Amino acid sequence: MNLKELYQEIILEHGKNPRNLGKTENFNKDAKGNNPLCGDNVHVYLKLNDQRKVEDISFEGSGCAISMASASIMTDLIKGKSDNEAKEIIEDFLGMIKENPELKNNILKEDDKTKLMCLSGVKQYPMRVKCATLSWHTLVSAMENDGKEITTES
Amino acid sequence: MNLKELYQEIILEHGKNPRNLGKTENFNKDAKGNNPLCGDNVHVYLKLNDQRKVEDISFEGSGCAISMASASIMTDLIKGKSDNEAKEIIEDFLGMIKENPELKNNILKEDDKTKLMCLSGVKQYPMRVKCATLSWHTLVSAMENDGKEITTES
Amino acid sequence: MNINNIRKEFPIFDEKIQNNDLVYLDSANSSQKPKVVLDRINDFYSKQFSNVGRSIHYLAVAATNLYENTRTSVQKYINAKDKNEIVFTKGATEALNLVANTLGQAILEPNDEILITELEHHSNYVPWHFLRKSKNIKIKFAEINEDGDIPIENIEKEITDKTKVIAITHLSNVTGAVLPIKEITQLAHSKGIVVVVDGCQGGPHLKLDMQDLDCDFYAISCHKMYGPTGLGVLYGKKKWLEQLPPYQGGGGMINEVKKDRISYGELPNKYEAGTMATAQVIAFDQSIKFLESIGIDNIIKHEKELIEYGQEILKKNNSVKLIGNPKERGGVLSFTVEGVHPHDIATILDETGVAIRAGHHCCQILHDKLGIPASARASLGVYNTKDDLDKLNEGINNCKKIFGL
Amino acid sequence: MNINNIRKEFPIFDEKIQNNDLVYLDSANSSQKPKVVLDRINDFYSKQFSNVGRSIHYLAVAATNLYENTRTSVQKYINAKDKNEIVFTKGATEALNLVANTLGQAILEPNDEILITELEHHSNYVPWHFLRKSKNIKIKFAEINEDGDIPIENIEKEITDKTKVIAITHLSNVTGAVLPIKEITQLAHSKGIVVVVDGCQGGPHLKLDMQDLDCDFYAISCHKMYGPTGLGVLYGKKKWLEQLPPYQGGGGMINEVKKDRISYGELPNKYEAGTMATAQVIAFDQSIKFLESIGIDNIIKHEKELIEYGQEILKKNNSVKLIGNPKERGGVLSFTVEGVHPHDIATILDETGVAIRAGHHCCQILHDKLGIPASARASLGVYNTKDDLDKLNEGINNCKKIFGL
Ligand SMILES: Cc1ncc(COP(=O)(O)O)c(C=O)c1O
Ligand SMILES: Cc1ncc(COP(=O)(O)O)c(C=O)c1O
Repeated sequence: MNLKELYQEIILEHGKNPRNLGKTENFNKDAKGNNPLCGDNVHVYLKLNDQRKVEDISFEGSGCAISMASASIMTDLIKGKSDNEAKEIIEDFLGMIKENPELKNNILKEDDKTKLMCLSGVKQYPMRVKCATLSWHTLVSAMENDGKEITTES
Repeated sequence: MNLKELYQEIILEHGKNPRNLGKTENFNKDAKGNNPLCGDNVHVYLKLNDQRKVEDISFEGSGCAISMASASIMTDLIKGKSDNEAKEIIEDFLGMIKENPELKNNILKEDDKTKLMCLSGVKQYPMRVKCATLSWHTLVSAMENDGKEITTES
Repeated sequence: MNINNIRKEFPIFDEKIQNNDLVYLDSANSSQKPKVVLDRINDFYSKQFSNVGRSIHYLAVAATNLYENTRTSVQKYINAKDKNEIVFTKGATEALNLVANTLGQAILEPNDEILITELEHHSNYVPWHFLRKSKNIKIKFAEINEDGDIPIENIEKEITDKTKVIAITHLSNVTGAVLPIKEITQLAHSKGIVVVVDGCQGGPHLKLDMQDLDCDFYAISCHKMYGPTGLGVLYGKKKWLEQLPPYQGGGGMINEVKKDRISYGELPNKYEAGTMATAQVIAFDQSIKFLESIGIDNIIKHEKELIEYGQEILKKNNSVKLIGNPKERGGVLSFTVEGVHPHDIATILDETGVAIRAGHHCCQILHDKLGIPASARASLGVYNTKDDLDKLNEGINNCKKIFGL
Repeated sequence: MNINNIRKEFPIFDEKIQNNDLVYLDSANSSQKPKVVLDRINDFYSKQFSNVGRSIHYLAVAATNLYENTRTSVQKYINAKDKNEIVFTKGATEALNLVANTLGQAILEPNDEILITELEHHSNYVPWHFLRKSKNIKIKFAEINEDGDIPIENIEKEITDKTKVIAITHLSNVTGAVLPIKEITQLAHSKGIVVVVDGCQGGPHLKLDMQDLDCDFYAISCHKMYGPTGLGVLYGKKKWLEQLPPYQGGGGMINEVKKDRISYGELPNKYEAGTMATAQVIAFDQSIKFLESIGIDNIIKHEKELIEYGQEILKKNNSVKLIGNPKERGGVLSFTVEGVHPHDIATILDETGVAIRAGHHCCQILHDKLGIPASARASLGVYNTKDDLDKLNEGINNCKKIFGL
C-alpha cells in the first residue's frame, strides 16, 4: 500500500479547494447521495440544456479529501459534455475504479484522464472506494432524475 | 451413577400402579403443576376437613416412572395428616432431595421414610429432580390454594 | 463418503462421556461441530479480530470482507438469486419472529388467516400467535394424516379468501416427514399467499434450492448445520425484504438519523441492527464448505440408509412404536416404548453414552394430537453409523429389562 | 496490574498487521479477546457440546449448568438481586429493542414521552423511534452542554407529566462523558419514570452495581467486554421482567401450548426464545473472570491515566481539537484535525498499524449538534499503553505532513 499514491498532489489540492462547490443557478436536475456508514453526503446539481448538454454542474457536501477531490474533478470534466458523453465517462471511471487498469474513453483529453487516474490509488483501499465513487453514483441518479436517494451500499 | 438406585423396585411398582390416581370426590383444594420442558403435568386434589386434616388426596396426570411414583407415594403418606404435619413432611422431602442426606421429621414411621428415601436416587440425576418434586410443589400450591399454576422452573 | 474420516473431523468423538463412547443421536436439537469450524473461530479471534462494517482500518476491512464472503457462500449454497436476500439472525427462531413481525406490520389485517400445520415447532407458532393479540389474526392448523404427513390436500382445504400466509416446516423434527414445499408454494402463489418455510431441519438434511422451492422466506438454524451457536439465516425474496419494514433498530441499519425522522439503510444492512455475530458468521463459511466437501447428495444417501436401518431394527423390537410413517422421512426417528416413559428411556440410554431427546420437542400441538405427552427421539447427523443405531436398540432393550417388560 | 502480562493474554498482539505492531484503539467498537475466552469456546465445542435446557442426557445437563453458571456470574458481577434478572440477548441492540418493544406493548400510551439524550447511540434511539409510528409516542432529547456532558438539569427540564421512560447512555461512546445515572434514576423514580440505561460503554469501563444505580434496565454488549461476538445481556428488575410481555416467541419460552391459547414460561426462559448463543454465554464466564482477576478498580485507574495522558498530548498538538470536555471521561478520545477529514486520518494511521474509528460512530444527532459530519475516535481497552497514544500522536503528525499543514 502506498499513501503517496492515494494522496497525490492533485487530490490534496482539489480536496482543499474543490471546484464547482455550491448550488448552481437554474439547475434542472439534482440528486442526493449519502454514505450511512460514515455520514458523508453529497448533493449534485445539474443544468442540462435543450441539446442535452451539461451546461452547468456543481455539488454541495462534506467528506474526506478523496470524496471532495473526486466530486471536484468530476464536475470539472463533465461540464460541457453531452449527456451521452457524460454517461460514457462515468461508466469508464467506475469501471476503472472497480477493475480496469486504464480509462478507455476517447472523450477526455489525455491530461484530463491523468487527473482521473490520480483517483485510482483508492483501489488499494477498499473501504475508501465508496468515498471516490459516491459523487459519481449521485450524478447518475441526477441525470436519470429518478429522485431516488443514493446510498453507497449498492 | 447407578440406575439401580434410581429405579428401585418400589419406584417401578408405584410407577406402574400409582395409588390415589383420579379425581377425589368433594375435594376442596386443588392445583395444577406443569413441566414446560418435557410436557409432564399433574393435578393434585385435596380434601381438607374442618380440623385441617387431609381427609382425602389424589392426583391426575401423566409422567415418567419417577414422577408417577413420587406422586403416588406422596399421596399415600400425606393422607390422614394435619396440614401442619403435611407441610413439615413436604419441606423435609424437598430438603432431602436438594441436599440433606436423610429425612428429619418425626411424623412419618420408619418404613414410610424408607419409601420416601427410595426417591433419593434422583439426586445423582439433576435433570430428573424436577420429575420427583413436581407433585410436591403442586401439593404446596393446592394447600395454599392460591390458584397459581406451578411450573418446575422455579 | 468415508464415515470414519468424517467422524475424525469432529473432536467430540475423541472424548469419553462418563466412560462411554459418545453415541450422539440428538442432532435435530443441535449438531456437533467439525474442527475446521472451531479452528476458524479461534483463528479469527486470535489473529484477525475486529468489528465489521464500521471502521476502515485494516482489520475491520478484512473482517467485513470475510463476513460478506459467508453471505455469498450461503447465497450459493441455497441457490438464492442475490446475496442481499441472506440476512443473518441469532437463530431460526429470530428469523421466524422477524418474518411474522414485519409481515404483521405491513400486510396483515384483522381477521386475516395464517395457516400453519400440526407439525409445527413452537418457533413457527408462537411468533404468529403474537399477531392474534396484536392484530386479531386467526391461526388455522392443517392436519396431519395418520402417517404423520401433511398431504397437500390438507393444506388446500384449510385455505380461504382470508389466508395470507402459509408457515410450514420443511422437515418435521418429530415425524421426520419431508413436506412438498414446492407444490405448496405453487398452490399458495396461485392464490397470492406468502409462503414461510421453517427450514431448521431442512438445512442439515435436504438439498436447499430456493429457486426450486420458490418460497418467499426460509429460516435456517446454523447450529444444526454443523455451525456455531447463536446464528441463524433468514432467506427472503428481495421484493419482500425491500418492501417490509425493519425489525430491530440500531447501529448499522440506518441511512439518515435526525431528531424528527429516520430513514433506513438498504439491504442487507436494514435487517442487521447492532453488532452482529461476527465470528460466528465468519466461521459458518467453514460449515458450508464442510457440507460441500461431502456433498449433500452423499449426506442424504447416508442418512437414508441409516433411517431405513433404524426403522427396520426398531420395528422388529416389539413394544417400540415408531411415530409417523411418512412417505419421505429425513433425519429423525421418534418413538415410544410401551410401559416406559420417554424420560426414563433417555436416562437409561444416557447411562451407556447414548444421547437422545425425550419430551415434546417443542411440538405440543403434535403430541396432543397423537395423544401422548412425550416421545423419545433419536436424530441423525452426518457422523452417525449403523452401530449407533444398534446401541440405541440395545439401550431400549435395557429399558425393557429394568422395567421388567 | 502488570500491563505486559495483560497484553500477553491477548493473542492478537502477537500478530503483525501489514508488517506493523497492532496499536488497537478501537475497543469502543469491539474489544479484543483474551486467550481464556477463546480456549473456553474451543473446549466447550470440542469436548462438551450440546444444546442447553432441552435434552436430559449427560452433555445437555452439563451444558445447561455451565450456561446457568454464567448467568450467576453476571448477576454477581453487576450486583443484581436475582439471577433471573439476567437475560441473554444477541447484543445490546437487541436488549434495547426488547425493552422498547415490551414497554411499548405494556405501558406506553399515545402522546406519552420518551426522554433520550443528544449523546445516544442509534441503538438507543431507533428502537424508541419505532414507537413513534406504532404508538404515536413522542421523543424528546436532553441537550448536551458545551463540554459534551448531560448535566442532570438538562434532563430535569425536559421531564413533563407525559414522560414515561428515560433512556440514556451510561458512558458516551463519543465524548466519553460518564452520566450521573444514580441521580437521574432518583429523580426519575420520584416521578414514576422508568430508567433504561445503555451500558455498552459502561460495561467495560465502569463498576457495575445495579443496586447502587437502581435503574430499571441496563443493556450490556459482551463483545465490548472481552467476550464473544453475538452476545448481549439485558438486566431488568424482576418486577418488570415478570410484568412485561415476551418479546420473541418460540421453543423454550412457553409453558403450555394449545391450538387456541399459549401461556408463557417463567423467568429466565420467558425472554430466551429458541436456541441461544450457548457457547458464547458459556465462554463469557471467562470474560467476567478475566475482568475480576484484574479488578475493575485497577482497570479504571489504568484507563484514567491513559485518558489523561492522551488528553495532554493531543491538547499540545495544535490543529487537534478534542471533542467534549466532560467532568468525568471514560475510555474514549474523539477528535478532529483541522484540515484533515477523519476518514483520511483513519487511513493514514492505519498505514502504521494504528486502528481507530472515523465517522459518526452511530451518533448522528450528536455530530449534527456539534456541527461536524464526522470525527476520529481513539478508544481504549485494558491492554492499551501510553506508547499506543504516542503512536496515535505520531500518526496525526504524519497526517499533517501529508496534508501540508
Ligand atoms: C453507547 C453504545 N450503545 C449501543 C451500542 C450498540 O451495541 P451492539 O452493537 O453491541 O448491539 C454501542 C456499540 O456500538 C455503543 O457504543
Ligand atoms: C423444526 C424446527 N423449527 C424451529 C427450531 C428452532 O430453531 P432455533 O432453536 O435454532 O432457533 C427447531 C430447533 O429446535 C426445529 O427443529
